[in-house]
Amino acid sequence: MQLRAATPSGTMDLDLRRGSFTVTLNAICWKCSPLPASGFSSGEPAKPKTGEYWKRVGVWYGAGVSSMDDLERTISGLRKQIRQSVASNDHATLAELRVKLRQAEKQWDEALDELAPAAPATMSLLPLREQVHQALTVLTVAAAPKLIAAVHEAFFAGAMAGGQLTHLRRDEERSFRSAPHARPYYLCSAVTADRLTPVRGLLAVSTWPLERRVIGSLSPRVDFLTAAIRVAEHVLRPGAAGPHALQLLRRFAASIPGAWADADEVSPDMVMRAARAELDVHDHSDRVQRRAAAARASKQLDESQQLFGAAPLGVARQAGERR
Amino acid sequence: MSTLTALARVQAAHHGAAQQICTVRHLHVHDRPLVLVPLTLAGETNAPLAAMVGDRHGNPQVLVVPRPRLREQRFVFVERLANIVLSYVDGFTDDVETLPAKRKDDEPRQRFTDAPQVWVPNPGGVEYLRLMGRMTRFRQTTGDYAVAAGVPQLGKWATWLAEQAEYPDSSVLVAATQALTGFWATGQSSLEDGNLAALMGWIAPPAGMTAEQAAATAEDPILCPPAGPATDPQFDRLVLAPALRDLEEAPSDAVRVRVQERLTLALREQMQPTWDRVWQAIGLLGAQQPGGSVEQRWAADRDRFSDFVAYLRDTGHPQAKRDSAVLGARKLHDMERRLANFEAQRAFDDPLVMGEQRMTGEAFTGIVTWSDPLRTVTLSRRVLRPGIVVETEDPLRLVAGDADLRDPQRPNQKASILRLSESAGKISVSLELQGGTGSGLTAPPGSVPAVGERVTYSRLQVSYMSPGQFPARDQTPWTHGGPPQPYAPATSDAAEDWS
Amino acid sequence: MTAAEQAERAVAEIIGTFTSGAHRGVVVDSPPGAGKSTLVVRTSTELARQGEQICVVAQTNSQVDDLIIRMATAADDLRIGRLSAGDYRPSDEVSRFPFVRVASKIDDLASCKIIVGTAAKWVYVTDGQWPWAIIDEAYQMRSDMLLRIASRFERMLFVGDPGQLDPFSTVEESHRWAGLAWDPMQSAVAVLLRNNPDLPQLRLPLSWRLPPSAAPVVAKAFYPFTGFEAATAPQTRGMKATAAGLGVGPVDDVIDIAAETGWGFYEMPARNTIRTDAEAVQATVAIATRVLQRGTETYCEHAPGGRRIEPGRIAVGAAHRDQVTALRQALEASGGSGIRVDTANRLQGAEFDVTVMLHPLSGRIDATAFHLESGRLCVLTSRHRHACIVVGRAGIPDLLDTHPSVEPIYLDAMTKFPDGWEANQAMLAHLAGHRVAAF
Amino acid sequence: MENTEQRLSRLRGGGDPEAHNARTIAAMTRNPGCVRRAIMDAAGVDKPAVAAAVGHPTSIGRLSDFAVSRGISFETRVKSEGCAELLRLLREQLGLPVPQAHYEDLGSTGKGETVSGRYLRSKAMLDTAEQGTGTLFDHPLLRLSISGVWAYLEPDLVAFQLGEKFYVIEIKSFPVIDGVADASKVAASVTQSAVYVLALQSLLSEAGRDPGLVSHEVILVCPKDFSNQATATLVDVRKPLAALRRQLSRMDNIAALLHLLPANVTFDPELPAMELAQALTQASARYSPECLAACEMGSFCRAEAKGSTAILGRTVREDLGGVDAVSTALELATGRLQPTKDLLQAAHVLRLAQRMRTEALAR
Repeated sequence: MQLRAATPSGTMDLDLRRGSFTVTLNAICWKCSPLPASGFSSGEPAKPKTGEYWKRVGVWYGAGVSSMDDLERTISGLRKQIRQSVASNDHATLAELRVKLRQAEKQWDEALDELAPAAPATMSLLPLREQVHQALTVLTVAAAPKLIAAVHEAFFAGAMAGGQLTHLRRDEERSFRSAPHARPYYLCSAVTADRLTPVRGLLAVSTWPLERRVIGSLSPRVDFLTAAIRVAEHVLRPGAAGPHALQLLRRFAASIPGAWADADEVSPDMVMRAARAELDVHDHSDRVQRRAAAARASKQLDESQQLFGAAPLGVARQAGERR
Repeated sequence: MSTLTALARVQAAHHGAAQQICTVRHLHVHDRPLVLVPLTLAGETNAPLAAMVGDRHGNPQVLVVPRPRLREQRFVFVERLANIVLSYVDGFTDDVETLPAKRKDDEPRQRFTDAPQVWVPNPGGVEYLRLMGRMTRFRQTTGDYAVAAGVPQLGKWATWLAEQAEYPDSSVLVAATQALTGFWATGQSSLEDGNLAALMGWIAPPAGMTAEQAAATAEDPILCPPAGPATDPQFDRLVLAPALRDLEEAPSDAVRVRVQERLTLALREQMQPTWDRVWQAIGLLGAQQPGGSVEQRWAADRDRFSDFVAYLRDTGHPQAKRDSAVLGARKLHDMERRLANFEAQRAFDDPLVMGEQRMTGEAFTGIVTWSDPLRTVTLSRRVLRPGIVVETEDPLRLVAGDADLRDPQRPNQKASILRLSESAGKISVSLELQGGTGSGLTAPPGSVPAVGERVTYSRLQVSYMSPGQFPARDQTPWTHGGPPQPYAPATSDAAEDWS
Repeated sequence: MTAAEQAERAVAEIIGTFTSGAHRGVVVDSPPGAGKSTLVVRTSTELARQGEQICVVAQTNSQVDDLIIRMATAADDLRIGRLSAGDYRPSDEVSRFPFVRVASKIDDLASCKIIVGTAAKWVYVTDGQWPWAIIDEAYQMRSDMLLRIASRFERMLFVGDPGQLDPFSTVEESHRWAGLAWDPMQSAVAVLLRNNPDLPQLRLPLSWRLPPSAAPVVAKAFYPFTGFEAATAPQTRGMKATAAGLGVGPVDDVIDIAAETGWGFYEMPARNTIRTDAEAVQATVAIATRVLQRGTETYCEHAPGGRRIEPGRIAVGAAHRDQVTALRQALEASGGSGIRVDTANRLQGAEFDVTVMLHPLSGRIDATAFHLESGRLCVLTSRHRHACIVVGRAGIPDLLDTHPSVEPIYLDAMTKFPDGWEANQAMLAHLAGHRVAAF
Repeated sequence: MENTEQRLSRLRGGGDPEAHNARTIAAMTRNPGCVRRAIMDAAGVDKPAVAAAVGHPTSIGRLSDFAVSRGISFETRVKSEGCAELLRLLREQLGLPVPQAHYEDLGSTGKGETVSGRYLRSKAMLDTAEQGTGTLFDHPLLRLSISGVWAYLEPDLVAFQLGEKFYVIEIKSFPVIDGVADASKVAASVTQSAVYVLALQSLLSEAGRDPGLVSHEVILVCPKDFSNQATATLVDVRKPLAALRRQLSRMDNIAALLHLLPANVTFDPELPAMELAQALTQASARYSPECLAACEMGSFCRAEAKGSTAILGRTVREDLGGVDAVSTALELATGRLQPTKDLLQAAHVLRLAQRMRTEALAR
């Protein structure tokens, strides 16, 4: 979609399909102060090419345009002042300006919301925890939010915002503590083999054997290789080899020796073979370490700790002191 | 750096105004240059954010990448930049002049009567073009990763331009800060001279400001946005990041348009002062008298431009990522010879540059006090070797026996020092001259410096630039890794990430 | 094993490795005065006597002449060819040998067993291949030069001193090729070894030039990884002034210390000066001429009974050309003609009995990479058979200490060790023990 | 009698010293001859606050948020999935054997863990790491003695054991394009790596092991070309390491420098501006324009050095024969000032330069 709009200082070409635009300036009119946001006003000779689009623009500009202009000017001015205060290390003014800026931005957002139609959601309809469970069930090993999201995107409908996963584990822990075993599964932690504390940034499933959730020094690698095999297996299923899935597989293949000749298309069989070959090297030592740690954990930890990890030493002591 | 330039800096600091370090300008200044002021997105590798570009001060094109993290949008930007740059460059391929052949059996040569000249604000702009070239010249216009035809073409030109900028005698790609510091010394350090606004503050302070005030103002990123390609981190945080976020989250095209306009204005504010300063620099330098050899060097630039246009028409392979052994050696050979000639030409054109040679005693200026144009010596036969005596006050460090000295007024005449004698702070240098006097035993009038004439002798000379003997690429010896693989277009290059 | 036997064994091994033909290239590291030229002459004459034709590539015309004279003296039964530019006139010394043939075209030298020429001249030989070549002063040769001539030869023996100055380019600030295995600005040997790391790299273990007082000092500062030793015993070398000093001047004192210990450091009061520091120039010249005036005698393995130092056996060295000119002018004015004065670059490969050197950092505010280059100081402090006297202003250690040492780093670039900074420190630490303070 | 530590504390106006990190320690090697800087760094003075207080606020080290987030995301990528990408690089480029794929996270386990506790844990882990049982160690806590006080370093680095050797891995987000990276950025990161190498050596020697086990080569991991893929390069850090050792040993002699300061001087940022500026001048600075990019006090020192040739750059002063005031240089050049004996030669050169400039510009 291409548009041309006249502005006081020249013309502006819009190419909305490609998301780019060019501004041609007739004369130099640079000022330090923000120029008034302008264009598309009724008298200017704009030549819309798509009627429908132009209607929306017209509505938008007809409605809140003056207040939005004011807001933008305010925001722009505030930002400039903030930069000045930052430059001169004026912390008092800075804090004050930041509050004002946040307010103005909020108003601007609100004004936008009024103007704009709500964005249609293309997210999965399943609750987040179920999506995570789906992905982890594919992988069969503890995984980081990014990987979980990638797996979900590869094999299930819709994208998943990895950032939302950070609170998930805490919610699950709270839920388990208030009513243990009320749910068929919980999303829980992986625990470190040496101190049985939760591993940062990894999610696991409560129904897995403890041994699988204990992370020793070789486990990250072993789990990575296992995950690669599972992903490859999954890609082989009919209809599963979509672009996201192949991309995910390539990511795995790139880091496994012999899994991928760079020039060729990635082959799930080759990935599996290569991953298994490396897995054979590590598997025994890893299993020994995990087993020992799991045995220790089942002796030393209560049920909830087995799922969500022991508190770090220092924290436990502090908690004890408080009591 | 030399004592002459150091003194100029001292004078500039004292008087609060930039001082000339050249009497003439040694750079060719085009009457229709293309100015490019690029901005990039911090944290990414040469990710274009915006650019102001055009061949008229009053008519810049403002290109903005509204979502600079998206690869497609970057290529759209490149395509637009390519349209502007390529049509500018193409504008110089219409008029051709024919020159006699260099060697007997060759065809007469043709070259374009003019060539492009691109100005960027600073060396960062040169690096921007180099990386832009690297990023785009291997792209393919067909296949899975097809890009617009202009993209790889711009890549080759950007690469060519950036490479020319490595040679000090070339004027096809000019960094404004370097062009200015080549002519003026300021009262600040060369590090601070890297800031175009500060530098211009010393050369042409805005009305009502002293040079020092202007230079101080220039360090305030709000009053003087950086000349790029990197943007001010505070601008990133307070203007750019919110705008990009708004674009990302814009619920409709209408909102997007609005935010884009806001973003464009903000970016234009960041580029406009630099745009103006580059044009101002072009004006200031263009107003200076050019040195005698500028035209000749520009002709060499036109030669190279013509050659490159021909190359693009013939094979047009993208330039290699790094030089092969043979290419590297050839380029070093060229660089050294061109540098030597450039230094000699500058000194011959400009008494201040020659002054640097005189300061070190490698050259001297004086008045001819005695001249014998008919002096002969007998080698295998009697030959004409005119003699002169030059009296100088310069701190001469040349000694008797030093030969192959030249006076810029008679470049084909070699002089050697026979004797030196000193009296009353002045040195009398007896010189024997050879060449430039015809073949007979009488020197034509004017071919030998006359008594009272002012002459300058130095070791500098402008010599014929031989291309040098190098092995062919496929004959690269084992000592240097053997012959390299010949170029073949690779999908991996065309598909290369740009993130 | 005597020193001579040790050296002989090393030479035999080198010649054996090279002539075995098993390697396309053999590198020989030769510390200062370790018999590099002798090795070149022996290898070429031995091969020539076996009926082989051998090419020798040197870097300068005087190096070529020097080699030809040595070869012609060692082997008057061999035809030697000198490949030269059209306008080359053989020096009197070269003209003495009727069997040395001078020509500018390689075809005219076809009958010669040994063909010697500068690298710059070999470049113009564009056809043909010769079975054997010796590349002399290979560390001084730039790799682009090697690129241009390497195809002419089947096997090459690279001989040179790794501690000396790197080859030079006028476009030093260009880093276009940094990190490339064939960086044209690097030395021929650096590029050769980078591309062919498995080539044999041998070395000559003994210095015949440097006295026992100097060899360990120079070896530690500039050759920390390989090292070398003096071939002579301490009692073999000695130096004394026949006329006693006046006993009052620091100039005499520093000469006495140098005569006794092999080293002297004439330290002038701290001051920032211009490069051609007149006082330092005067002091340097005064010391050099005073050595002559006092009728200094040296004795060594060649002259156990002692001999008078002639002006030609003394060298005065400095870092910059303008310093050299100032020194030359001052020397002429004080009757020191005949003494060689030159920059470190030009003193490479030369040998003297006594050297007097103006320290590259004397009087400076700042140490640049040029002044810190370890090869520069190495050349200046390793030219002497008996004694080296360094002249400098106080404050150099402080200058080094406050010098910001972090310079840009290019990935995969060929870095040279030892670091100039460390080498300078090591040398200064040694000189501190031989210090005489000027007034 | 006040000891050095007490004096340093009083210098910074009480309170905790500014925490050192590899960047600030590396920065100390930039202008080693500057007394002002040496004292302020040793005392851990809040230099940005002082600079702002005396009217020269600074933006050194301030990065764009875009750059910061890109740096974090690249590092996360390289380290994700048990450092899968890193293992690939190390296997490809250094021949790391496949069985060596261990990963230990030595990062903080929570609020309760003290730094010294973490240090001990890192030490124990690295000490017992025998060949084959440890490969990658993430977030180890190291420490270095800075003028007698422990500075704890929380590097985002991986210590890597290959064969007998430990390597420091530095992950940076500037690109390596066709094998070439920005040389000044490489130098800066490599100097930081040298800090870690030094700290790792000191950890090993504290554990009674040979500090020589730490390689003098560090592994620099950067984005390859224009992509997010990583590439690894070995860089020799012997030179920066030597420089750093030297600077740290100088810092140990800080007591000697402190004696140069009057006893009542402090650099407390809370002092009135005039008083603070006055105090600063008591410690002599060695300004050069390079300071502007390396030291928070740079702008202040430049203003202070106004009128001196130092502000024109180091080489300029050298070319002026060491004359240190702009006015002196000019008066010597024009002959208005009769040179003292030690400036005789410089004056001669300056007069010559003046003559040549006048002559050339008049024509």
